[in-house]
Amino acid sequence: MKIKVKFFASYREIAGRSEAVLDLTDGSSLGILLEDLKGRYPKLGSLTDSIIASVNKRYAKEDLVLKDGDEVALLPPVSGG
Amino acid sequence: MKIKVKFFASYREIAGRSEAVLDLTDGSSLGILLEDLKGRYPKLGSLTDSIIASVNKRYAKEDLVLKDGDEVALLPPVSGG
Amino acid sequence: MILVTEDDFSVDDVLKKIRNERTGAVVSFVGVVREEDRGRKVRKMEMEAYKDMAVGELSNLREKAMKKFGLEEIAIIHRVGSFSPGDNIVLIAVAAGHRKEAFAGAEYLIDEMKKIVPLWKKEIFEDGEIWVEGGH
Amino acid sequence: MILVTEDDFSVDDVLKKIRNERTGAVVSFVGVVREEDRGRKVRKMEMEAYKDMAVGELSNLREKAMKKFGLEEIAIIHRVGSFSPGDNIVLIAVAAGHRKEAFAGAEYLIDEMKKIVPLWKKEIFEDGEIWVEGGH
Repeated sequence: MKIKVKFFASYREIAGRSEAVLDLTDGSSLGILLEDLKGRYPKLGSLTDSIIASVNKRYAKEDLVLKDGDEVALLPPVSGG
Repeated sequence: MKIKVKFFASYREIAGRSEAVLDLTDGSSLGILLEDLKGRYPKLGSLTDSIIASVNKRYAKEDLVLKDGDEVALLPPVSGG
Repeated sequence: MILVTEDDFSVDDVLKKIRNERTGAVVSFVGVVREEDRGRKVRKMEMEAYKDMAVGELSNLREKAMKKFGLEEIAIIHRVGSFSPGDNIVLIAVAAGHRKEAFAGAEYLIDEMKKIVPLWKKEIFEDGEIWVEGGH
Repeated sequence: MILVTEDDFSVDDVLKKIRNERTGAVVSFVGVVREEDRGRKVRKMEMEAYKDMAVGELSNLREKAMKKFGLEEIAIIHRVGSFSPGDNIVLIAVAAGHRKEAFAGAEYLIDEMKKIVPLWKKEIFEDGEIWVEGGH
């Protein structure tokens, strides 16, 4: 299945890109996707904090099972206002 | 000595006037002025609450001694904003 | 900036005046004539001031709040005259480095103003009128 | 009214839109780029958003605050793009029957926004830049 990934702010700079499309085994969870991304982008992997992410524009936990076409975003600690 | 008196809001309506000039014995206090006014304007006299007043645009206590030319104002409970 | 006036105000204009390079937060409060008060339909509202004293008391209050909350600038405009529901009555605008002080300062100013500044509100209903006593 | 936009805003225009006949108090908060932050001179500030999600989170927050404080209406405008000291970043405006709810609602909104809405601030100094982490 194809998952669209968006990188924001410091994560965008760390990954060196703002978007990617990943091909994952059906039934993979958000946690598995995050592990995969940490492997592809070693600087992401070296982050000690756990990465907050959204799936289809809602905050999601690592055990959420993804489905084809989902949009995942990696969200650094927010600082609006 | 001459004292200028200003009446505001409900006190203006009760006294039926917005200003008066009173001739008082030198050395009279604000309290004496207020008693005098309650005598002149019986409806003011029938008020059970003590009347808050200012002298020369500052809140003043009844024992303040007035001097010629002072401006006294009778101030109902405020309700701005 | 302290004003007791018959004229309406522009919040944008006032905010422009009170901001400076240290301002990170501007909090403003606008008080408006409500159509209904305590269950009665308001037709008109009249606001009376002991103008010179009100300006003096508001200036003192401004000084006090500037120090108490470490604010950058404060503007207070209180209108007087005859108003209809929906009209602006008062504007309090506070510029500060950070939001906590700006909020605390603005709320302090409106609370204190309602206790000590010689301004009086008369509400005129379909069937009578009252002088409001004590800010609410 | 929820907007995440590059454009600046007029507080007067927004206040006009959110007031109704039950409004007695309108509280607004404007966040501004400060010239200095934690002792360093700010040259530029960049604001990035996950726009669709930010609009969604702000809409949820609006609903929550409307109910929690019994408000009449709320507007939130958050700007994105590149800014200089003195520029507006965010406007939160709350219309309510009375002032206590309006103040509480506005402060709640800005506090919550800084915790959960996907917006990121980068400060650019003379000698470097940082992504700010956590609202302050």
